[in-house]
Amino acid sequence: MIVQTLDIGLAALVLTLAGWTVLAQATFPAVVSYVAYGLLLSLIWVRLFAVDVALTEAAIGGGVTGVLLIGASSKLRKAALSATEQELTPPLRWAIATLCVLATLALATVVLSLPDPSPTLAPEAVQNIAATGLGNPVTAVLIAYRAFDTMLEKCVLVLAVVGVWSLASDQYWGGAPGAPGAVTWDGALAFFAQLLPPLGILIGIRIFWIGADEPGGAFQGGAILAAMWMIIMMARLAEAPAIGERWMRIALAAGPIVFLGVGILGFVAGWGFLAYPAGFAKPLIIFVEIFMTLSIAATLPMLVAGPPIQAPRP
Amino acid sequence: MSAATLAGLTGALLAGLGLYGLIIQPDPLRRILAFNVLGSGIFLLFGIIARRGAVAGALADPVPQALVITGIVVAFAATALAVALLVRLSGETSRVDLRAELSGQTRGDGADD
Amino acid sequence: MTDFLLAAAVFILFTVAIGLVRILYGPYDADRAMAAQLFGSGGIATLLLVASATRAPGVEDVAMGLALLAAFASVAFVNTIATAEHDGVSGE
Amino acid sequence: MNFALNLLSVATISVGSVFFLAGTLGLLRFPDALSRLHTLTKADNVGLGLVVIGLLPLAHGVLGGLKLVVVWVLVQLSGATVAQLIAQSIRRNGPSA
Repeated sequence: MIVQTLDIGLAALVLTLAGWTVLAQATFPAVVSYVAYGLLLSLIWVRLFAVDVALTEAAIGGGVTGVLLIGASSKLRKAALSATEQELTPPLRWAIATLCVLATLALATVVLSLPDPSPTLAPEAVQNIAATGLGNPVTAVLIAYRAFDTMLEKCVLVLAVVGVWSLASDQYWGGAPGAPGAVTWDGALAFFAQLLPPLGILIGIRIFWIGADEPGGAFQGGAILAAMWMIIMMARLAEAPAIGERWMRIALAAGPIVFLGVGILGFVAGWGFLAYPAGFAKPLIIFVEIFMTLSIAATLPMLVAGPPIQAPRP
Repeated sequence: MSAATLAGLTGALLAGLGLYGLIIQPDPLRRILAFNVLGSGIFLLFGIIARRGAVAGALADPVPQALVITGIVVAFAATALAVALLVRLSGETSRVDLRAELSGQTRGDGADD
Repeated sequence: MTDFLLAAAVFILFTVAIGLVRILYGPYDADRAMAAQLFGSGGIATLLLVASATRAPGVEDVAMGLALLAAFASVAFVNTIATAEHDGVSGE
Repeated sequence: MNFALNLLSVATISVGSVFFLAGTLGLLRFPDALSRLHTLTKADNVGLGLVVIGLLPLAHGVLGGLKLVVVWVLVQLSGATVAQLIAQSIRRNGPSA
């Protein structure tokens, strides 16, 4: 009974915040609504008992995306808003609204007519988990059963970084993103940014490590490590590194390359592309995941920092 | 109504709302936000399929969950790239209007996704 | 006990959610950031209560993740003001 | 013993809820930005702290309890920092910032 109140309340709140995000007059309220919306989504994921997803949403939706979007809204505030944009006529607006209502109804019909009992791959995932040496079926899906998806996802992240960097002006290529200097070591923010990372790094590594058996994993742990690097840069305790740095490039590419390398090793050694040998699966998986975690921790802050805006140092 | 069905209907509404914003909002940053709302609605649909597939030993089907985790990561990467494009465009032209630059060329507002 | 925990979760969630109207009506951006901040700690309290009531495993880690990142949106907000100041552009 | 612990949980969580209510009321009703900031960053810390104390007897073992305390410490730290930062920005730029 109370659980239902909670679920209905969560649904109403999440819809309200989504409505504000989409329809608010000004950009900043919309962005703040979206940040609060991300927090609510992770509550809903907990209610669906998808704790791995809730952890991902908490790290990405609330933290990293919030920083990205708030920064963007401030940078774009200075740009003249598109005043020339022609207003949509009311009939057109209604037509669009009708279309969207129809799309919603179609999806709702699908939800209400889902087969019962639902088809599920959970038994297979649970049955075969012993072969991977893992205890968390979600991690097993990500890193073993559907390793190809995860490998490509890491490639997408690297491509996104390349895409962001490619927006740099020619004179800044190889330089650092973000404003230079202004290192202030005092103040509340600097104190916070010195206190938080030790604890955050510990928690990030823990979430990565327990991901083998409990909710957590390479992405969630890496995202928390990434956030710690971001707070250090936001407090100006350290500047963003130049994109030409060799260690930077290696850190970004290490995850997909090691993953692919282990995959090809499997192909050569005869246990199959992106597969793991029986009995030695878990150590190999952990080995791959360590590099993936590092890559994610390097990638996310670079995506948020944007293209370089400083000339490279000679 | 079970929690899963309720979340599914919420997902459907979020998807519709996001789609509406994606079409009617003139400001590209708002379109990026709307696109993310649309995406999270779809993710919730995956979530209820996962929850309905619960069996002994797993509170939810791990396969859709893993797909959603991958999806969240890719959506973030796409958002970051779209934001970077937008900031660069505004830095270059001091405006965030896509149409003026594109008049006479192929109409393409696909920068949001 | 379960019912009490859930009732407390519902109460806290709705209470802090009312504060969210400051996001829409401001009047200042600082108020909007504050509303999100309050919603953050209320949401974490709700999460802990729900986790304890439904015995969903591993939720404490979600709460730790949220708590680690609780300040990020506000820090980004304050940073944008500092940057705007640095460029000689004040807020609205 | 169990009953007494449950009673403690109910009492602290209830009082914690009231602090969240106080923080929200302050955010909604107080006249200027600085007093709004004052109430909310204190009320939510105390509120969450009391909820955490109430949940401690129900925690899964020592590690579960430790995590709850860590959550509270982190929110405390975040709340204090954010209060400082927002207050500074208001003081420098006026509330419109």
